[in-house]
Amino acid sequence: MSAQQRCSRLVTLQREVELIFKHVLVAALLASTAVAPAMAQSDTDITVVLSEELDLVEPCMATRSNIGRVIMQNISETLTELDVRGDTGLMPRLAESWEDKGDGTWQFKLREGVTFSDGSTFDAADVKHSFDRVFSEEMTCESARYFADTELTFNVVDDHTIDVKAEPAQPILPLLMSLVTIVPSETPMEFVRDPIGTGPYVMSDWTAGQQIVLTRRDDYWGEAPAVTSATYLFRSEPAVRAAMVETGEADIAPQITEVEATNPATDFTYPNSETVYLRIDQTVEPMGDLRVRKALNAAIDREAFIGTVLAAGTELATAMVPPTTLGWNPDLEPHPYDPEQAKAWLAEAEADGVNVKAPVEVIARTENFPHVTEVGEALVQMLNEVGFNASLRMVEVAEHEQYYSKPYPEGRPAQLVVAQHDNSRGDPVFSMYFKYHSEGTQSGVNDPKADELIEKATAATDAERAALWSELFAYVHDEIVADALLFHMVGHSRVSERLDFTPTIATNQQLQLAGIGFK
Amino acid sequence: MTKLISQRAIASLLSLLGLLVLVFFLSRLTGDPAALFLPIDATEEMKAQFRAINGLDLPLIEQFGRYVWDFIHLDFGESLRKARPAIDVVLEAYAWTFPLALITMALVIVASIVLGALAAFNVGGFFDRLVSIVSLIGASAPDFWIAIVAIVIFSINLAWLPTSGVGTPWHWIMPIGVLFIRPFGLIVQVVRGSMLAALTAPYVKTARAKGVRNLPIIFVHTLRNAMLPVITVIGDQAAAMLNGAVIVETIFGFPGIGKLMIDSILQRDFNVVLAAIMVTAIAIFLMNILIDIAYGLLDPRIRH
Amino acid sequence: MADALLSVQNLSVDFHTVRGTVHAVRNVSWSINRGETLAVLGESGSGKSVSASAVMNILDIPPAQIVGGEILFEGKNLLAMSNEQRRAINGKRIAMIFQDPLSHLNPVYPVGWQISEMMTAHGRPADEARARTLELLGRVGIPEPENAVRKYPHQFSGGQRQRLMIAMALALKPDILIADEPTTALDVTIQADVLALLKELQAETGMGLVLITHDLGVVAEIADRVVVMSNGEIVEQGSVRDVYHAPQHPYTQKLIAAAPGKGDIRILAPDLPVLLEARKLCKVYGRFTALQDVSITLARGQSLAVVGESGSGKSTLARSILRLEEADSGEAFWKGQDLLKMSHRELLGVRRQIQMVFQDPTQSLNPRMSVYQLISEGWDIHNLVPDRAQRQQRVRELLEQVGLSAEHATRYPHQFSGGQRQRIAIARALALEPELIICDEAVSALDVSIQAQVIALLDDLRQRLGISFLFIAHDLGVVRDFADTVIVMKSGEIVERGPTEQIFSAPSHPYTQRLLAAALDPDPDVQAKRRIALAQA
Amino acid sequence: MSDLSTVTPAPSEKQRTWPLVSMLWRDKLAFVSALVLVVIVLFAIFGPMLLGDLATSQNLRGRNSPPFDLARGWAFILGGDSLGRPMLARLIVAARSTMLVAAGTVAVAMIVGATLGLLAGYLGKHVSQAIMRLADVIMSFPSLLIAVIVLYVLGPSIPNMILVLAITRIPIYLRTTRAEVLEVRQRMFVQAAVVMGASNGRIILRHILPVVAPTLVTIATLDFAFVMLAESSLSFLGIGIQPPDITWGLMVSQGRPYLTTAWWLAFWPGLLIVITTLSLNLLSNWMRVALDPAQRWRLEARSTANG
Repeated sequence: MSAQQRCSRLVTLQREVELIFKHVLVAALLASTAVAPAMAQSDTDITVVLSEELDLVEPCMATRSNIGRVIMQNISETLTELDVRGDTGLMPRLAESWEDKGDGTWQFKLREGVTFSDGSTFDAADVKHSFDRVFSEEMTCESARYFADTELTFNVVDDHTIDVKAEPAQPILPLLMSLVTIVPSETPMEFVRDPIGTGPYVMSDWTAGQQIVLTRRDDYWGEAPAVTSATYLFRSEPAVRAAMVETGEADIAPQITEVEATNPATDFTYPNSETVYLRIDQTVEPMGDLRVRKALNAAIDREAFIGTVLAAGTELATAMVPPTTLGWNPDLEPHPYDPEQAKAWLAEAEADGVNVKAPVEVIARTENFPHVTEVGEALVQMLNEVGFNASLRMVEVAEHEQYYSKPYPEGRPAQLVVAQHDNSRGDPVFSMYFKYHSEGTQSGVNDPKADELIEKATAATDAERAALWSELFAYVHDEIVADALLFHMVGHSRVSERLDFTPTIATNQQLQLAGIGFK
Repeated sequence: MTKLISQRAIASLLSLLGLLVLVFFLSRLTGDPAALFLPIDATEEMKAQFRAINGLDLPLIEQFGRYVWDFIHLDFGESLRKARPAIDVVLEAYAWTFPLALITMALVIVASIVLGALAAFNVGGFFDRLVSIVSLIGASAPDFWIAIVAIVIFSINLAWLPTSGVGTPWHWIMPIGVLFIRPFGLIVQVVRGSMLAALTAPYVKTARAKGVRNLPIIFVHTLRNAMLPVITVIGDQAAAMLNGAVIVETIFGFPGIGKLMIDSILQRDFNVVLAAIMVTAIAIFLMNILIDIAYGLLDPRIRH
Repeated sequence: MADALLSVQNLSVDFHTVRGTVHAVRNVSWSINRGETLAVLGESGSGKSVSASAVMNILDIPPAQIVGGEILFEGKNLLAMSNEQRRAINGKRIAMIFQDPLSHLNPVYPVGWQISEMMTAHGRPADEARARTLELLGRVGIPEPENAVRKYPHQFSGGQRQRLMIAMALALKPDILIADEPTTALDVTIQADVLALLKELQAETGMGLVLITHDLGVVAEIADRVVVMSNGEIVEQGSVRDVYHAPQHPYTQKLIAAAPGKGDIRILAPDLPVLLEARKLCKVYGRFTALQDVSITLARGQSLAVVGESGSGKSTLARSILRLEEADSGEAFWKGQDLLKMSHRELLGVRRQIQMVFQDPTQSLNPRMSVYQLISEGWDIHNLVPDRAQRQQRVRELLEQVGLSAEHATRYPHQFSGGQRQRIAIARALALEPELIICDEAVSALDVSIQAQVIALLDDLRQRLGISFLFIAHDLGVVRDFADTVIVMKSGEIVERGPTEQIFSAPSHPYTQRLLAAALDPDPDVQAKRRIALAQA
Repeated sequence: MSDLSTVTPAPSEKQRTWPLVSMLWRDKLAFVSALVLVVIVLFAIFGPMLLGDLATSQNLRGRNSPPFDLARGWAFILGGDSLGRPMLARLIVAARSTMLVAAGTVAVAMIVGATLGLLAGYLGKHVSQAIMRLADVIMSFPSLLIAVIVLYVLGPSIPNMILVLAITRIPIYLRTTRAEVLEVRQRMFVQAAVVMGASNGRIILRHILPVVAPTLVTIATLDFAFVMLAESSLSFLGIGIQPPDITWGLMVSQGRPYLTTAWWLAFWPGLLIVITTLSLNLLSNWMRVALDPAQRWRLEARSTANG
């Protein structure tokens, strides 16, 4: 650290200390004057209350859902955009059109007349720079994971045309483009605190710990949205979030709990693209045996959860991805609840020398989703009723990660990890490799046919791709019974009655202010 | 006094170093921050890159050496998650916790001393029992329970107060109110007990023989003598409060050090955890000096 | 009696305890007028303070309860008055001073404030109170009153603190001053000064003085009339001379007979072997020198008294020899071996041979151990008397030896009286069959009648078992009765030493002379003569 | 004041203990507290044995059944929880772990804290300094971090929970014990033991500890309540006791989401915590007075006044 830096650090310290005293003073003053809260807000300003504070407001981290909800398509835009709620599929955003030039190369025609909020003009160089940042060694951008084994080469044809070559060829490259936000080419190779984007809003205030304020831009290229300004607040208690909309302190509270969602006028329930399942690790006895896995699935009374511990509207899952995903297989039926059959399968396996009484740990993460503990407790009871020797283990996030992702701990007993997986990206590729490929980080499967199907589907396009995914879904669900798929979850949001806004499956990943109107 | 303070400073510095070593190594036993910072399907390369950028790939002892070197130069490192200097994050949170703790403790001290002293004078009477039971019930109810019920009553049903946040003085009322209850319940008991003992002291007899009225006997003669154990407990409670009020902060969306601490611990943001602990430890050290000074002011025998 | 300024009439006070009601005082009557001095004489537990506390309204009610009688002040019954009315009398018309001024002064306020408060509490303006405080401090002999008002009680000596209490009590020129054991905790020379001051002030203001005491000497020195109390009742009253010379009640007779300092003086047998020899012991605490070049020699069977006032270093001497504190320099030979250089292991053996009896048996006996455990603990430590039956037998013998009975072995210390407790402490010391017993003010806390018994017991042990004694005391009467050799200490140094006979009859050092002069004699006539002699000198 | 002890007949041991019980009977509040605690202890001992199965039998479709409804049997008098298990049975069964955690924590913290405190108070300055610095470090070590470290490294379980909570409570006992020892070691009977040649160990165990013990017990009583609440807070933060273990603290924190819709889930266990705490405090207040000869008259006096 240089002397100058040290000096500036001291200045910061001094400033912070002053801030502390200022707060004390202000609090004392305010307490004595006791002015009623005056929310100086115009009618088109809204307040959104989120469950957790943002660590970063960094465009290249926009795929992290809490960051994406603020940034994505509000501050920063992407080349393409997936219509998650409708069936339009992939739509143009900053790219007006794209075409497959063959040989793994895609050409994107960029929109003209677009400016960043700092006044600079959007062009192909910005796109290239945005990707350079994603792959930079100097920072860890989340979006890099979508291009894990793919080498991308960018070729700026002209200001508004760019060729992207993927090695090996990436059939869903345009879809992947919906995940990378575009920043100006001046953006440094480090996490920024003042995101510059082409979106309809600009971040006008970020008071750490308290709020983030987005204000509408006048020079946005598209249609001006109705919301002039949005203030984001952070409250981790769902009851408080719900109460805030009720009392008028906030307009939108995404992620309230089913218990709170009681008012039909303001509370919306919608599938949130999260899938809950029991990850089975087939390498540990007794889970290597197909009959045991079948028994496991038959032991669970999935219907009993819905409308009780889990919200009404929750759907039984037959695949890792929600029905809106490419290749989703409508023919699959959830495993029926049949404890007698389950017992029979277990007896059969036991007769063949499988140790079905081996201890099984059901591992769930606290706060993973609402009522996860109750779900865990109920699952354990159901398993034990058919003869498993199961016990529940609730762990915090870091520990859960240990059990969920490879390398798995040595000498572990059979573990069933309760996990929630989110895929609203439209294509199963973001899920299937990780969960079912023998090399997948969270996979408990080691099946050559599954590997082959995944590899083939990943490289395929269009109808063939959809068909292959469908086949894979059926294979893992019915043939190898790779895991115990449980539910497609629903989310609940509370929206003030003054807003014209219906939350959907997309609300989980992004909250486009442009989609909000006033009544 | 100066000698006492300098002795204390040295002792505290030792504890601070011990704390630093302990926290540094123990916290690193608790898993990989990379896995928590990055999404579940991040590649191994990305995790390695994250570790490299944040120096987490170095041998532990070298990491420690670097940390201590920077620490000596008042650099507490960058937050692993927020891409900002950890100390800034911590001090920002402190700017909220400090006034909250200060105001709450001030109210607690005044209320508990007055009520505790009067209860002791009225020992066994109705007022004494009322104070004891009310304070005990308050102090033994889980605080998140009280907080949520308070929101339901005061914000939703009565619509008197905002549910949460920090914008206006109104926002501070419920957090302070909920935070007030437990230390109040405890200190009231200590004041009462200490006053009971002090009221039997011989100098109280002297005062009565002098014809001094009851109120001066309680609040002038006895209270000051009874304050020493009370000050100790106040110190403990204030220290706890400087550590942040996790529950209250979490529920009321109060951006204080407690919430920051639990988040940073759960997310393994080591630098923020360390910085927060150091700042808290220093604040507590300063407060202990204040308490020593208070002892001296209250009791001349300690001063001399 | 009815027209006296203050009269207590047939007062009965009960104390309610879990073990039933204790009649603290029964039918007590006494009265006092301006200018008079009345002594209320009694031993601990006699209820001598209760009536005074009732006058001042400082009895704790409950547990105390006034069950009968009245207290008339200027003809009006105090007990029928409201608290507010009594408050107006307290301090202003009747004031009180207490035995232990350190704990009776508020430790956290400056003394000037506390004295002024006596006046402001009764409505005097603050500036007048301040001026009067300075005047009072000057009058009671506190140096530099302007400085003194800002100081705190702990910054004064014991005698000065009692002067402060007196100044406070006299601030409003009360008609009556009640003094509860005002000089008990003070050294003899200071006691004499304080009593003299009280007398002077009484002469000046013409107040009536009620003096509550256990000390016949104090009564002889200051009182006109005396009321003798025992077990909550007045057993005798009259003029001091009449009561001393012709006590009617057996209790009074016993009390007067027990007063120490009247028996034969012991003479040290010659040519006894030397047991303990301390040479040039020094001990310094910070700036305070507790011991300076102190040398003593103690022979087998000798009883050596160390006399001195508080702070003279006499206890430090004992503690240094016992290695309860480490002396800074010097030597202490026990049978030729230097105690101060011994290792812990060597010391353990010697510890058996030297035992100690402390001042206050209430504190020196572990309250949670039975008498049997207390006495046999030494055997546990030194692995003696392993046989259980034998132990019980020995404990029984020891208890009988000190005048207790065998069934006391299962009881706990709090179940005994002060004198009995000290006997237990002595039995504990004897259990290890020591050759030397160090008594650190071992009888000072006891009532005179008990004191005499314990002294007799110790003397008996010395004669029968040939035990040596190092006897530390401030009470010259007791020393005269018990010791054969006396050492006088002052400020950490020995100022005079010699056979008891010589010290008492022909003291050579001025300090010894002063000590002897200040000691109060229970005989009022003797005391009156001394007073005249002292005034002339 | 005169000392009245010689006037009072020396009572025997029997007389000394019985008045305590009768004194307790006379102070109705303290008596009820004692009774409540006895019942809770009985729950803790026999509850899991008698009601273990009932407390864990789930019924997803009959969840959150409201209290004071006997339709589903007496076990549901206090309502059913979010998995349809009877609240009453669960509360009784949870008494064991709750008491285990609280008592375990207090016991461990007290034993370790008192031992260190005795050593720090009685042994030399260096030992004392080292121990006190250690206490400082523990005190500045955030309990949440301790919880996360222990639970991560050792896993969540009742013994580990006790470990976590005990670590954070040790300094209280340590500091109190040390302060008391510094005072007690100056007392005459300790000096008397030294003169007799007693070893350090003997003095600490036989002479000092028994005197310090009552203070420690008083603190322990109060701490008991604190520990129950701390355990509840950790559960709230997701780093405390976890199912299938069950404590009142966990029940409160699990009932939290339902506070507005099914109040009984969090209310009953919360109430039990309050009642237990209150009883302990009242009893400990009473004990503090009853066991202190200087203050005992207050109780005796009141009892006479009452009858």
